[in-house]
Amino acid sequence: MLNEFHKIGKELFNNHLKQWKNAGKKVIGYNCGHVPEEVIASAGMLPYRVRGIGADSTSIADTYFGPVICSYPKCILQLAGEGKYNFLDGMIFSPGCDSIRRLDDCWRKAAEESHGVFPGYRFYLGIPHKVTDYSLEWFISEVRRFIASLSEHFGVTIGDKDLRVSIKEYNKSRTLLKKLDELRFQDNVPISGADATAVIIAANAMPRDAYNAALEKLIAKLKKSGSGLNGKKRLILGGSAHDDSDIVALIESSGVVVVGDTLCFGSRSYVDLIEEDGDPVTAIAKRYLTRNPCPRVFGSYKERLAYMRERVKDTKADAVILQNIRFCDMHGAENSLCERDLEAAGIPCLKIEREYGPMAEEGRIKMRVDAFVENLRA
Amino acid sequence: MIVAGCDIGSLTAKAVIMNEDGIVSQAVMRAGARPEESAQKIMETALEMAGLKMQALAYVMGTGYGRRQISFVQDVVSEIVCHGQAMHWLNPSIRMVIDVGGQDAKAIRVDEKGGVLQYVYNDKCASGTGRFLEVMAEALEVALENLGPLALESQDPISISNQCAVFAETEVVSLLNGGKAKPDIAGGLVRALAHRIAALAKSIGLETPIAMSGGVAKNQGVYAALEKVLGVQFNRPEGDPQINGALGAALLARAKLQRLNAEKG
Amino acid sequence: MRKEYKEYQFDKMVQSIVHFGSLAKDGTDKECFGMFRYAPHFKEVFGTILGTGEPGVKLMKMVDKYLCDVLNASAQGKKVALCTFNFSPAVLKPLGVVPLVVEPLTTLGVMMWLRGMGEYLNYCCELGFTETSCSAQRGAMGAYLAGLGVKPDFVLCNSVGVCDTNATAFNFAAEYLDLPFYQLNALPLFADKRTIDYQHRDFRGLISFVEEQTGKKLDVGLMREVIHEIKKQDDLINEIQDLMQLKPSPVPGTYNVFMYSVKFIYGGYPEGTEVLESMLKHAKQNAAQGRAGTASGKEVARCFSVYVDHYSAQLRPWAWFDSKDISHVGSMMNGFWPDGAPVAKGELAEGIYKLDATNRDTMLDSLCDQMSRMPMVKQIRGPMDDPHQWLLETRGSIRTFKPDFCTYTGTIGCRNTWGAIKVLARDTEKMGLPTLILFGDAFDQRITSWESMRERIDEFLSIRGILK
Amino acid sequence: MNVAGCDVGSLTAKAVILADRKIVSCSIQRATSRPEDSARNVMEEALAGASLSFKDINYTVATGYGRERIPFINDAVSEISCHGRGAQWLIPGVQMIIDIGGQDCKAIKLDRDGRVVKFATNDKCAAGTGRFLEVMAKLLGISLDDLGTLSSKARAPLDLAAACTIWAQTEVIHHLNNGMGLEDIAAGINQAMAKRVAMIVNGLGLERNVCITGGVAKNEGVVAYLEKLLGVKLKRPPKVDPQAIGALGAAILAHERMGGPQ
Ligand SMILES: Nc1ncnc2c1ncn2[C@@H]1O[C@H](COP(=O)(O)OP(=O)(O)O)[C@@H](O)[C@H]1O
Ligand SMILES: Nc1ncnc2c1ncn2[C@@H]1O[C@H](COP(=O)(O)OP(=O)(O)O)[C@@H](O)[C@H]1O
Ligand code: SF4
Ligand code: SF4
Ligand code: SF4
Repeated sequence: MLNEFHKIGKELFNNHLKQWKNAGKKVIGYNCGHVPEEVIASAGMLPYRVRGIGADSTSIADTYFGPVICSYPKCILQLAGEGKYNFLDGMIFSPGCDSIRRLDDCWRKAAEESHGVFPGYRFYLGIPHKVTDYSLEWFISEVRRFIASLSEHFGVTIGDKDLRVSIKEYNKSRTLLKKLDELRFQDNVPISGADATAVIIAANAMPRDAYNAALEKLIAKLKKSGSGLNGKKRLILGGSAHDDSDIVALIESSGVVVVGDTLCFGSRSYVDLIEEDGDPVTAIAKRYLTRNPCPRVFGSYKERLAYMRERVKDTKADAVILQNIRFCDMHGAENSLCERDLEAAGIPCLKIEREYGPMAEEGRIKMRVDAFVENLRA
Repeated sequence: MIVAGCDIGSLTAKAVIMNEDGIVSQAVMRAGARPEESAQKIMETALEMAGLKMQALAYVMGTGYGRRQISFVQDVVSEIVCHGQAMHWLNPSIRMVIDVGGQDAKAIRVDEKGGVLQYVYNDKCASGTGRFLEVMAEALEVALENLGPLALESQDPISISNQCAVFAETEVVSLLNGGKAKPDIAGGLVRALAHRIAALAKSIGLETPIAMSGGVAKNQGVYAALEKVLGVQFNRPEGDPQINGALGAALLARAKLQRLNAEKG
Repeated sequence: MRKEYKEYQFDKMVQSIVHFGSLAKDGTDKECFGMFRYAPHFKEVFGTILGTGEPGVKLMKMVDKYLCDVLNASAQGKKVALCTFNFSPAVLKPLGVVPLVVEPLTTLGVMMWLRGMGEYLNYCCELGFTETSCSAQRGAMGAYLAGLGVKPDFVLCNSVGVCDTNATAFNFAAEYLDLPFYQLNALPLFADKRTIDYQHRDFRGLISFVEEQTGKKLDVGLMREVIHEIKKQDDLINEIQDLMQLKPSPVPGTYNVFMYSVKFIYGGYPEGTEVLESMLKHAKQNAAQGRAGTASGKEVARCFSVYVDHYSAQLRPWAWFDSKDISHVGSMMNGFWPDGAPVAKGELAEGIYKLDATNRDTMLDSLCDQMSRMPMVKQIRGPMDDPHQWLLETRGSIRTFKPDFCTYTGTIGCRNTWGAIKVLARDTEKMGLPTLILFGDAFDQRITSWESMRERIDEFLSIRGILK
Repeated sequence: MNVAGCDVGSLTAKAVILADRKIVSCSIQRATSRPEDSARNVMEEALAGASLSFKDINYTVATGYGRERIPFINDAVSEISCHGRGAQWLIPGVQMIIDIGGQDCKAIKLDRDGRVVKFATNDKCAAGTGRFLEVMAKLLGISLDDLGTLSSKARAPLDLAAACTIWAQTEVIHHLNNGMGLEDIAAGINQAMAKRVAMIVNGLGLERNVCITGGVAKNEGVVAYLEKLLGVKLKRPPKVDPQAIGALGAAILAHERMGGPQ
């Protein structure tokens, strides 16, 4: 069962997507955790967060991106350029950070020059960098603009009722993932961090009903299983975009268990539910703008620190690994602040800079984690 | 009329002596830290091979990184221009030249006269250069000459993710430690290099017929990988591709001298 | 940071050097250039700036005055705001606040000091900045994080939404120094109504924030004065940019730097206007004689920088272009977008702001519109081919100023432009403009020295047939 | 009781043999591509130096990059812990270790018992490593030893970015080709290295009692400049080669595992 989740996370065009497409339905890609999946889902299409797994070079990406760009969007562009994202019917971009927002410019240019293709539909969704009453107002109108554009292009209608249905569905996933979290909070953790990562990542690439069903089954099974990873040091992960269960496995190979995270691919995507009553667009906008503590929202470091500390407390973590992808200044600088404050509170931290997933240098990461873990035990 | 081209690169020094009919002699050697000394030495070697003295040279054109330090040249010119000229002389149909030397890689688009239309260097923080292969050959404990043939043996090249020569070396060492086969690592290295060069070529628009010059053009593994990545056949003009810079300089020297002579009388 | 560095107040040191430079021309030329012998490190910068005559002297005096304002602020009971370079200082005057603008201070440091800003840059990394973050911010910021300068009272940021690494630096500084922080947020869209409303409200938020910090109200009378002054300055800049379109361009290349220096530190203050007036006067004289703005009066080619210019290396790039008779016809740092700006034609016509001094509200809106059209804030906020964005503005500038080639320099932190420059360069090349991407760092000489940059430019100019 | 510590680094392999807490042999070799071979070779040399053989060794601890692949060992410990242990043994009361090896540079903070409190490594870029110096020395056509000594003669050291070997290399070639003196370039290289290391050290928080280990500790130029930058005198470990501190620490751990007296 866990294998199934791992497989989904490692294959771009997985069986679920193939079936979905064979049924004549559409898949819409998006580039950032601030893009509301519910809107896409309510149009009867499958939201799919693009990733860079499996890229084994960045030669196409380097033709368009400059040299000092995060390897995460580079890997995505590489795959796109190789035609691996040809199954997408649309692509939603948002200015998550400077590296990822230029994926839009570069991908379109690459497609123009015949590297891979660009999906037939594109929408650029603005997202304010601050949380105020007027920024929420703006974002609500932006989500409405998105809905209008999607409806117009694909000739569908997205009513409040449709939105409410998908809010419920996605909230259900969130609730289930929170249940999974609770299992990971236990002293006797029934699931490794690598497996949990695979489960969480699969949410980005599966139809909701199938995912919810599989997740329910898994949770039931985990609840029953008596075995667990007792007595290991418990770690949580924070920092840059991270969607690679292999790296978690690498960390765990040093004899620890990863019990949680504060990542956008991870807990940040499910800890807050969307309000189910009231105007659905407002509810969606509220959740995505105000309830996603990402360093791109400047001036709110203290909230993120609070979230991190809460996670540490809930998961009973012994230590925190703060990682950032090279050239990711936002997470890089913030990890330093976070390290300062967590250590002052007596929580050991390891800060590492690395490349994105397939580009990561495993030996170097392992060496650092090993030494860090030896000290935790000492 | 005897002229010469002298190319002081980052790793090697090259000289070519020409007369009206073609190449009289050519030489390649490892460059020392002092460009002026390397220049002197390589020129003397080439002259000796041709049985000539420095005085016999009517015009010498310098090129390469160290061109400004050569004492005996009449003029200097960028190696980009030289590669265009040399390739035109070798095969006038060529429209794109990929020059991969020790320190940098360039893609050059040329017109029907060998004139440069557009060119691009490798990005700074990247290792699409010959130096990268040298460091890696050392890590693999194989001779530089054998790296290419070794790579060609590979059935399943390993992906080498690190672009930094120094870190890639660690990676290679750990791959070896992990018991991976040398040909597959070599294949991976060569492919990594090919990918970087391909990016370069594409960034100014791939053109054919295409050819390679510079020392790395001696590595058959790179050719094979590049052809695969770019999906085109490379033209392989005869002769040593490493001397193309010097050859181009010599051709330009010859042209310059002819022009000067024509002006005089 | 080394001990020696910790013994000096950074800003005081910069000020005293600038002060010395600004006095140099008070004597005769002979005395002035004779004096340079005793200041070998500053010779080139001062030579280049003062070599432009009266405008250069005025600029030096202006910078000196500005630095004194900063140093004396607290003695005069004024609050100091740590600001991003693209934060128009105009609004701070009626609020009684002195802007401490990081980037120009870094620029002064890298221009004047033999060793550039290396120690300060590294200090930021010691505190936790990534080594690949913007060097323009890491520079002077290092000094302030180390407490080697005046103490800012709060932080104002105008780069949110346009440059992450910049905003991150200010966010970090606010957190690290425990200072109140206000950010103006640029959204990816530019001209639609709800975005303009958003910006207007965001701007009013700024006013209340500053009022709260200072305990004083915005002075509407002063605001009116500032608006009139901006108008005056804008007219001057428009006229200078009009002249820049002439072939040959009668405007010396260094004037580009002068122009945005004025805008960044004294936009809306009479101190800046004086410099612009002097520049216009001189450019007009050149134009009347049909001379180019270069020292020789000749122009063989025109260069446009699609992003920032190159500051490190003691202003040598400008001197070098000048010596080659190449006119520098601007960079993106000169896109200010006042009403009547020569670039604002055709598809770019709507990009301008208007100044309306009718009442408090119209004035606030005017200042806000000006703020959201500061260089970079306007052009880099959205996809490059969106209306009013980078590609279109570059195209407009090329049409207006008719360069023969383009160059790109950024910092290793400019992900916003490094992410798209190769794409942009393809388009400018398609327009027939040779475009050179320089792998250097405008504020950190150590990345690529000016000498190797120069070699690349030289090679480019000859191979691409720009200089025959 | 005889114990051994074996450190197989990226560039060199080191072995130290202790007999009843005394160093009886120490050996350093260039590493081969197979860590098991490097380990065996260096151990054999060290054993020969002490006129011992493998069976005389009661316990072996391995460390370094290749540690897990060495067959004849009893335990493997990370090099950071080993360096801590080794340095503390040689210099009691040492609070911080700066170790600059071939592929890595680390700053390690110790508590009074020689336990690692915190460490920082150079994970960003190759430019803070011994390999950087080797590449540069090769480029200049001088030996590693000369690189260290030449720099004291510099008059106007080149200012190099401490950020990258590849970038720095281009710069060095450029300046060589423009006739800059070798000593100024050498000094520039050493300084770039020292600056980078200082950044890592300061980031972690400098201590008073600091010791320097690893192969680069043998480069006087780097050490002198680093002392200047940090404003402290760096202690060199007495008795053994600074390159072998990791192996020494491993041997001490082996001794402790055998229940030997502290
Ligand atoms: N016999 C060979 N086989 C394979 N590669 C070679 C051979 N000789 C040289 N090379 C490659 O060529 C590079 C040097 O290229 P060259 O064009 O001479 O450099 P430069 O002009 O910069 O000095 C070396 O780094 C090496 O990778
Ligand atoms: N005699 C020497 N003088 C100066 N530097 C040296 C000397 N010997 C070794 N080094 C430096 O030490 C580095 C190797 O350090 P070492 O600690 O053995 O690395 P590792 O543990 O990673 O194998 C080399 O890269 C070199 O720069
Ligand atoms: S990891 Fe950082 S730089 Fe990379 S896409 Fe995410 S936020 Fe941007
Ligand atoms: S755009 Fe570039 S130079 Fe400007 S603040 Fe951002 S990183 Fe710095
Ligand atoms: S290529 Fe250069 S910048 Fe990149 S990691 Fe290597 S040494 Fe550093």
